[in-house]
Amino acid sequence: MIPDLGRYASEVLSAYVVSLALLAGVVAWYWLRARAVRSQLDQVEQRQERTE
Amino acid sequence: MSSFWEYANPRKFMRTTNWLLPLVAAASVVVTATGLIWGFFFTPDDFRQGSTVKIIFLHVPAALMAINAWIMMLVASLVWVVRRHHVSALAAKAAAPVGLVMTLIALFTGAVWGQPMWGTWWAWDPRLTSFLILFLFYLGYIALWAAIDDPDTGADLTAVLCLVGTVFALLSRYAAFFWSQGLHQGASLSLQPGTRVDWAYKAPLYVSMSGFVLIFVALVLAGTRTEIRARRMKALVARERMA
Amino acid sequence: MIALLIRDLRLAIRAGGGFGLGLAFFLILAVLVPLGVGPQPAVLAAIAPGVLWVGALLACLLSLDRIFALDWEDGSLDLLATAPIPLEAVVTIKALAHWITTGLPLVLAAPVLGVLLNLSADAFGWLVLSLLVGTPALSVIGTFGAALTVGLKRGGLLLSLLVLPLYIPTLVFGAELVSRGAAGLTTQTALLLLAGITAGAVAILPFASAAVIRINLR
Amino acid sequence: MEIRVENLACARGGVPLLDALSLSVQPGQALILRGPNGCGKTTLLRTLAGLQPALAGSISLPPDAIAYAAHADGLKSTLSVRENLAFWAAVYGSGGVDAAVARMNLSALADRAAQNLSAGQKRRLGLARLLVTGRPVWMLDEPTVSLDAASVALFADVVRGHLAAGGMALIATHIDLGLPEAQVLDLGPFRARLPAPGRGGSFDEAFL
Repeated sequence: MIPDLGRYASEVLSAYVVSLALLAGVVAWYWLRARAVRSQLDQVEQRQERTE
Repeated sequence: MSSFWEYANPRKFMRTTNWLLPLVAAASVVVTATGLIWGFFFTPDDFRQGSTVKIIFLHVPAALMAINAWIMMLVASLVWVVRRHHVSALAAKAAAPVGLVMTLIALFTGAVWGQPMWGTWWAWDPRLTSFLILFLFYLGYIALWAAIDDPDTGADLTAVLCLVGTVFALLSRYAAFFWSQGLHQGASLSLQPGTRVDWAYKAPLYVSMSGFVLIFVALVLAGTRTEIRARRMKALVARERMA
Repeated sequence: MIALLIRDLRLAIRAGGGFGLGLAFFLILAVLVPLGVGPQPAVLAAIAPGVLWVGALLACLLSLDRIFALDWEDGSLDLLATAPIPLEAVVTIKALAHWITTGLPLVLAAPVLGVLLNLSADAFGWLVLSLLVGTPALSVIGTFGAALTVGLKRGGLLLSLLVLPLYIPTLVFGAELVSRGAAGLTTQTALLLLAGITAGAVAILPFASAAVIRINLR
Repeated sequence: MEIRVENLACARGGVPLLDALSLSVQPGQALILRGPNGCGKTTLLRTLAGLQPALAGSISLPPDAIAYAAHADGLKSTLSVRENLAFWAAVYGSGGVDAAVARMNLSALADRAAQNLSAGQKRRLGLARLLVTGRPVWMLDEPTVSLDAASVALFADVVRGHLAAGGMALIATHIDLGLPEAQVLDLGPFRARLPAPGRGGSFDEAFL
């Protein structure tokens, strides 16, 4: 199924692999940060509710 | 439809993006996947470049997104400076990392694509050099945000940096072209989008371009939501200390 | 306003570090490069314009964070902001003082170091001209960077990260002017572009720097 | 030629400190701002001096009338007393360096570099700067910190002279200045109450 990439197979494949890895990396970074900030915020909000 | 300035209030922005973000995220995955798969598997090899032509489906969208991300940050900074529109300042901050990564992708795929023709992994081609310079601008912008603790001062300073940086980024791009006259190489292999590329390639190219745009929008929306939550937490803690 | 310039120059002289720092760095660089690259005259002659320009640029960069940091610490920046002279003028004077204490000495020292780097004979005129036209831009852009990072803790590193990309156009046109002058090619376009950037920077950047100082004083 | 402030609100670092503050000072009067540390005395002075935008309210001041003196004296340590004052005289376009030096009895130290002065002498040099500016409105932030009793009396005397000449003074301090005729304004009642969540206005409220 993989098309015959001829001479530059390694170049084309490396371009795709690295690019997709970078994309996955940045998505993961956003996701992790979102989760971390959300949990901190929930923590602060609960603390505030208890003290009010 | 409520005017754009309604979204100055983060609360409304959060409510709207609650349903909008999953939609855009899903769409971005689908569209990008179709674009790349179509481009990678179902396009014929170019008679001259062979299979390396398949790299344009990554390079061109990423290159466009790298530039458009900075333009979006510029507009968001202007909106912040003029109208003190909190969400746009935070959106600019959220857009920077995506722009940085898009520039990285454009750089790597550009170098790899030119490699067979230039014979080296990195050639100081003016286009690639201007992306390298754009990468430095992104780095400076993100570093400035990180260095300032007061969020509003940070928003103001980064907005000014973005405005001034844009002028110098354009100058640097022109300087890179002026500087590279020595290294002349064929214009046939043009990294610019939309040159004499026949339809078999244009279709998947446009699809992956829109896919990349959707990825950018999704990440910016997610990032802005996180920034709003971080700001809210900082405000709550400040209020707690004040009480 | 002249009083501010005189005061800054007097401070630079009294502090002693002002003049020497940039020059010493420039000299050291001009000595290190041949040691690193090797003594072949042909190689040195080829890279001399670039090395001299990068050296001048980095020498400027070194003394940038002192432009506002001293006034920020002893509180005179607040007092200057409430003084009758506009902040834009204060920033321009600061850039001018930086240029006189750092930029000008580089211009004068460059030919001497050009000899060290085996710069070709007819490039010396172009070297001095390009530095004379280019270094004011380095000072004004540097002042903008210094204003951005004035209140920050470890602002020095951030300052160079912010300022170096802004230096690229001046560096490219400046070094290009010298190397074209050395090779006897037409130098007019490079000179005009270099001068254009300097003129634009000197005219517009003080307003951005003043705005940034106001934000930082808040 | 008077200072009038209506319904002023100001914040520090996005957190509102003072709210609905009104005051007015006539020529020849001094106003002492009192209040616990961190209640916004400095923030209020900086807002009136124009270093900081107010959140709300109006400030009407005679133009080009303000001489602001902060905690830090803004003295250049390598310059001598006379050079420091000469610089500020040139900036404000007024003379009277020797008169100021004499008034704050720094004549003996006129040519000594500022770094060799004691804290009290430096503070007196900072106040001498005010005399040199020739500005009618003085805005002073903790002027008598690190001054001994004699110098405080001298300072009070200088301020009295300034007021007699039709000048005005706004002084933020929690130390007694020995200026019985000055009005006192306690900033306590103007403390900004905790902003109700969701109310627009200053920066942080938008996120509460």
